[in-house]
Amino acid sequence: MRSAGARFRRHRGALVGVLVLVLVTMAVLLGPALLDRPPERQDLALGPTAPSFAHPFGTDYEGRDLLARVLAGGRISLLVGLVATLVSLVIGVVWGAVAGFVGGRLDRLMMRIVDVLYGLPYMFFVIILMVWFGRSLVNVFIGLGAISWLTMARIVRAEVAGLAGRDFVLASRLAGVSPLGALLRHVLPNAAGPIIVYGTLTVPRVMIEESFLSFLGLGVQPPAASWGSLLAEGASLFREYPWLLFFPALLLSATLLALNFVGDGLRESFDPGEARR
Amino acid sequence: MSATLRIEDLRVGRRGGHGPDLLRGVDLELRSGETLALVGESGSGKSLTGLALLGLLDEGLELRGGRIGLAGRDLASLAPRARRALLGRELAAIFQDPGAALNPHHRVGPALVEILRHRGGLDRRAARQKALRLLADCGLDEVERIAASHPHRLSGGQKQRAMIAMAIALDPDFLVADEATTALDVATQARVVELLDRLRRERGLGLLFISHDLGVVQRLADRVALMYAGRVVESAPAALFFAGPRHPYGRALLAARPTLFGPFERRAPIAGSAPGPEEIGAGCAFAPRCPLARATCHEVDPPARALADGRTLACPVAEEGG
Amino acid sequence: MKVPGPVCRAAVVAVLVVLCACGFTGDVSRHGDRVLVMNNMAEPGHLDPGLVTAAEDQRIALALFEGLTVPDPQTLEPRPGVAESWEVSPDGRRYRFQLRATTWSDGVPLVAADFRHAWRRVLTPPSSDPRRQFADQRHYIASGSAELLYVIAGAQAWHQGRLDDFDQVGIRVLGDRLLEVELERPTPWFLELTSFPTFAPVPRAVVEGLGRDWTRIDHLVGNGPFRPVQRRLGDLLRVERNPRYWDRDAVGLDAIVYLSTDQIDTAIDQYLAGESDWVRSFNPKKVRAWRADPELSRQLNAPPFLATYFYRFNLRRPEFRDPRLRRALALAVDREAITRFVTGLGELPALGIVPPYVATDWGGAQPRGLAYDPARARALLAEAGFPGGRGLAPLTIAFNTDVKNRAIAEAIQEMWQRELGIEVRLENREKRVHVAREKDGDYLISRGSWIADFSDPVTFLDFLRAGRASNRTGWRNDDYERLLDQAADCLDRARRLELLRAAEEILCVEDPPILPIFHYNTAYLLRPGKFEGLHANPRNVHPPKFIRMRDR
Amino acid sequence: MIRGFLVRLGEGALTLLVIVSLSFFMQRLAPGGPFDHERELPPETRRALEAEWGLDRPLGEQFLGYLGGIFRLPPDLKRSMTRPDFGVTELIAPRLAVSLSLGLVVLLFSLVLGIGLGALAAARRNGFLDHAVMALALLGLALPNFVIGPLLKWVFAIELGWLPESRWVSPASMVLPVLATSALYVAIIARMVRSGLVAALGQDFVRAARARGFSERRVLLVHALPAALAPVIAWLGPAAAGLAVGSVVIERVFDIPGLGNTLIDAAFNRDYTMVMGAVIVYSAILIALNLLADLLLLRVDPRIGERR
Repeated sequence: MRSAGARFRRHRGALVGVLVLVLVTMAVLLGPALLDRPPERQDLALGPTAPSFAHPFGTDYEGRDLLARVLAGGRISLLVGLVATLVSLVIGVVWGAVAGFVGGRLDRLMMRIVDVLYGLPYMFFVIILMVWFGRSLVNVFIGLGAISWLTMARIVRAEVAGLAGRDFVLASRLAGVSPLGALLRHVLPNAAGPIIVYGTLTVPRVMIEESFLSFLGLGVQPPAASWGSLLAEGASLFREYPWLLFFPALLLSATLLALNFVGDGLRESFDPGEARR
Repeated sequence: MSATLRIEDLRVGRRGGHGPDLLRGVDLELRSGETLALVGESGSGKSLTGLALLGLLDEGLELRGGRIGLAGRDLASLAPRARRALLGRELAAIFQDPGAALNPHHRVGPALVEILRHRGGLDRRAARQKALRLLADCGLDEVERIAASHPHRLSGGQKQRAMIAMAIALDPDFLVADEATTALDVATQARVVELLDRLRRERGLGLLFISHDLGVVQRLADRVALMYAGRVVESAPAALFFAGPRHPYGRALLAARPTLFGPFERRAPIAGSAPGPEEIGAGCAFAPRCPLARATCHEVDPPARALADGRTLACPVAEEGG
Repeated sequence: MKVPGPVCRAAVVAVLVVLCACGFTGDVSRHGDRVLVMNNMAEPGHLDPGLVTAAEDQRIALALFEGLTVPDPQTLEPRPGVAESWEVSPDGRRYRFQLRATTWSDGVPLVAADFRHAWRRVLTPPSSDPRRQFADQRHYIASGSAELLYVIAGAQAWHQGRLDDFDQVGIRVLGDRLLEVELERPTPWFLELTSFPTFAPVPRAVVEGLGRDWTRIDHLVGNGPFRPVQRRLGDLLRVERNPRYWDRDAVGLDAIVYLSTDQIDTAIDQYLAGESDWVRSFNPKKVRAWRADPELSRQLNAPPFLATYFYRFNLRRPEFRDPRLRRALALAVDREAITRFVTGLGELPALGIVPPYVATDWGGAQPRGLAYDPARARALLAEAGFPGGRGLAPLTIAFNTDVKNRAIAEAIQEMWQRELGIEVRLENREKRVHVAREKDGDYLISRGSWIADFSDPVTFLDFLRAGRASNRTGWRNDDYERLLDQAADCLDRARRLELLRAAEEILCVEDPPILPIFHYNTAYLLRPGKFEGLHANPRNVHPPKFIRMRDR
Repeated sequence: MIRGFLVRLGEGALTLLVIVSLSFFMQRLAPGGPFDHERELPPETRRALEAEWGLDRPLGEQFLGYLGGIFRLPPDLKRSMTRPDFGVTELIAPRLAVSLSLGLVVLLFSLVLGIGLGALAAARRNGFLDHAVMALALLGLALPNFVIGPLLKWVFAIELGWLPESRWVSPASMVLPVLATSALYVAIIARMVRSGLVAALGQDFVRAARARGFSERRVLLVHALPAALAPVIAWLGPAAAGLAVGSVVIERVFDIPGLGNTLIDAAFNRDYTMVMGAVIVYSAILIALNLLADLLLLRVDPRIGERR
């Protein structure tokens, strides 16, 4: 029986995914500093130009360097993906772990609440929230994070409830470990696999959702851009200035694919039952 | 009508040709109406033999050689489609865990009907009637209710009977029972064994009974084939085998049997553990654990030879000593 | 095969449901020979001419109803509509209209009382105030454009509840075909107003009989060149020629289809795919590419429009008490760059609020005071106490979500940061939030625009008078008030324009509460060579009766 | 089982109540109202409008009044505030039909294609077809539909002129929106089905089915597939919510007179009654779909009912 890590390393797609993610993250974090072209710097007279040596990704309508904007937009998109996932992770894990570990009536009550919340047209609430209370990164984080925690809570609960009855947990309880201690030290670490896997798969979903919001004109505040908002503009102008669609789409797609690959790799390493046979 | 299933020099290994053989030349012969028990500890290749015979090896494995003779054909060299067509009709199988081997999404009756219609060519009405008859034949009561049930509603014994009904639905000549009773409790086990034995008698089934439970084997088998590390090391008529196996491994195995009334101390575990396929050297695979092993045993893997009393034995030392 | 049963059955049911209930509308847009299909942007809100405020509703109302006058498609000069002829009293306050013998689309004769009723209806909001309750008040409406009628003597007093007798309002029915209107003061643009839907008559019996339902297209009775025949919510409204229209022989089209597509890119796509002939808007960011393409640039029209784009300063905020900061900000905006590179339709950079083409005798002059001059801007900023932008808290520009607004705000942000060293933030707000916050004074700098009600400079100056709800800046300048008061009562046109120009000088140079940026051009796509009678004009009004297909 | 169903139904009603209250008060907290226009209304007009819509009464009273309207048979959803010629019900019904049919066709199309591709990939696992299908699926996951939509329009409506550009006039209008929306769902389903099938193919019951001599196709489709479908069906309910949002975007890209578009517009315009109506209808559908998915799951995997 190989460790999850070893199995993950054998998964070629996942390794490529990790590589792409590292590259994208580095480019996004370090790129803007190296470029010495602020993403907001306009050159109105220049206007939209096709990729050239001076502007490898071309420029947008205001003559801003698209490369700089794509890199800066990547920061926001990745941040949205990560923070919203983190929000969902925190709420979902706490909720699911408590329900699964305590069990009984509390469990039933908490899961009923999750069931009820599943009936909410959440994305609409996010949209309406953004319409009514203004767009800001914080609202994006909260709104998108709040959508994703339900499934996370269900997954965590199932894992925790399964583990809570296991012998090693009982043994630790007999040895005098407090319930919270047992939950934190014995149960949750063992449920980490599915949590990490689902978390990884949440990031690309949230990024797509952010791009929906941007398309509806509800994304981040200008002049900042996210990949979603760049893509929304690119999609509207792709016949006139195709590069405005191509480069953001390239980066977003590469990142989403990489995240999906990594998620698949993780899932297969944590759950060999699902591995390709 | 008496048919013979003859397996010769069956070899199985990992797909792609590299790695050692997992079955290293298995020879078996089974006549219809007869029960051949395939015994050995886990990992010895019993189930693999059964699967190779059926052509249902896992994807990572492949047949590397040998013949499977049945009614004048060599199954091993048949095209997969033609081979698949024989399953159920000439060669059927039941598996260890009836809970896992019955499709949880299919009710019992319709599953049987599916076999009878799609494989047996019956029309819906005839198939339904025959399905109920088969279930009754396999000793189930309340066949209507059972036919309408999903597998998870049935007890282990009922499930295994249903499995058997499905296996014999098309009147096969041979039935591979792969650890078919292992997962059942003792009482149920006994009844299922009885059922299998009855079916063998009534239908002239040739039964390949794969088991590590020597007690059951003793009750059921006409002939016993003992496997060790991917080979049949001894095969003998059941009475002879249980009276005293010749192969040192067989002896050790029999000696390690818990007996209900014997003194506890007599259980003599075999020293060491069975080798994995990579660990098998040039000589006899059992040699490292064998009390009788000589120098040549470590160098040459002895071929199986037929003895006068109807046994075949792959141990020259025991042959001499016997 | 038992198992996928439920799935299969669900699928079959679903297919059936879909086949029964797709709600396909069927394409009626191209039925007929002489049909104009236009993208009218948003779905119409009201067909009731008294309630119409939005531009897309006005376009439709112009096809369904006709007022006393109809604007000339080219010059916008009032031409006879329901009124055959009119006389104006020498003091310019009394208009007597001779109506032509004509009928509603249901055959009922149209009489002068229909106008009085329609105007009374617009001027009488339903009220919970017992003193203001009228026997038939459910037939009155809360109209957003009632203020347009304030030019009529006593109308404002009546609307605001200061008058108890409607007979004192200056609308007099002198016979079935004779209508007299008395104005509050001389109003040279009154005949232009009478072509507006707000001034259109309504069929009294139908309105009173059906209440709010009278504008359902199967009930609607109008007097315009077209009548509605089909409406599909969220999709289209189709009107066909009205056989009872008095000038039916002059009507050149058999039908007009108004598509409601409020996604501009989709509307452009529909046009490109040949599904519509006329798109009443355009995506400003596509302009450069379209202008560069000879084929596309033929289709893109962008005539000047009587409207001005500007920023409001919130005068209630301490930073802006000192006009020098406001002027410095105005001086640092390179409007040429914005109109050339951001808006790109050939708009006129605005130094004043009144578009020079508002009237031929306005003269085309703009106040030159605050043209782009970064050096002067920096000096003024230092004078105001913020040398190099130091000591000034970040400025926030608020605007409502829109491609153009965003691009302009981004450009100005850049200019102020570059030229003045001021930190500028942008706040993109959804439309209603923007309006509500602006009204509450919750902004620092806020994007606004003003569209002329009529072709006279005063419409651009009046809305910023103290106490006007549309002012929203908290600005008050007594000289400005006085100049406008004088102009209102001035009968000598030249003198009047002089006064207005002086007022504009105060508004845009001396003590600016606003920062004018450019005068609009309207962009629209029109299939070249297919129609005639469609002329570019500064109010962007295209009376549908004059549109005809060009013969090939 | 019937009891469970009733409990779920009760939960659904409760959820709906929560949603109604939440939306009602949330929209009132938001700045800006239906009568805030860039050009200010005369105060007399505004007062009259507010009185007409009851907006001058205390919020609690308005809320109770609204509740009274919807818990009546037939429910009274009031008139639309921005298109007061029409009742909300009347405005919603045709749009709902359009949205539902688009959603259903997308769902069916995604299911058929997704299951088909997933099964194909599983049958040829690790072969060229498998890799090709899965690569395609990843592309579907990686490109938002508002990018796919305009690209499809450009090629098939504008350049080739084969299909209508937008709107909802004939079955041909459906093709492009369905393709653009389905890409994501086909991808998700194909991946789920493939991994489910690969897992199922290693199960004993599949081996047993093979031992009965069934053809590989039959083993795959009849014996292994139901096991692989269970997760797909469990996903369908919640996915319907995502589908609704996906179709908002598509409705905007293709100018389809659907409900999602209407809801967004109503939210922008502060058409309070319209927002409430659309939210209620959407939630009700969502709740019903979740319920339906649960029931379907019970049929496909009967063990679930007993585990609960």
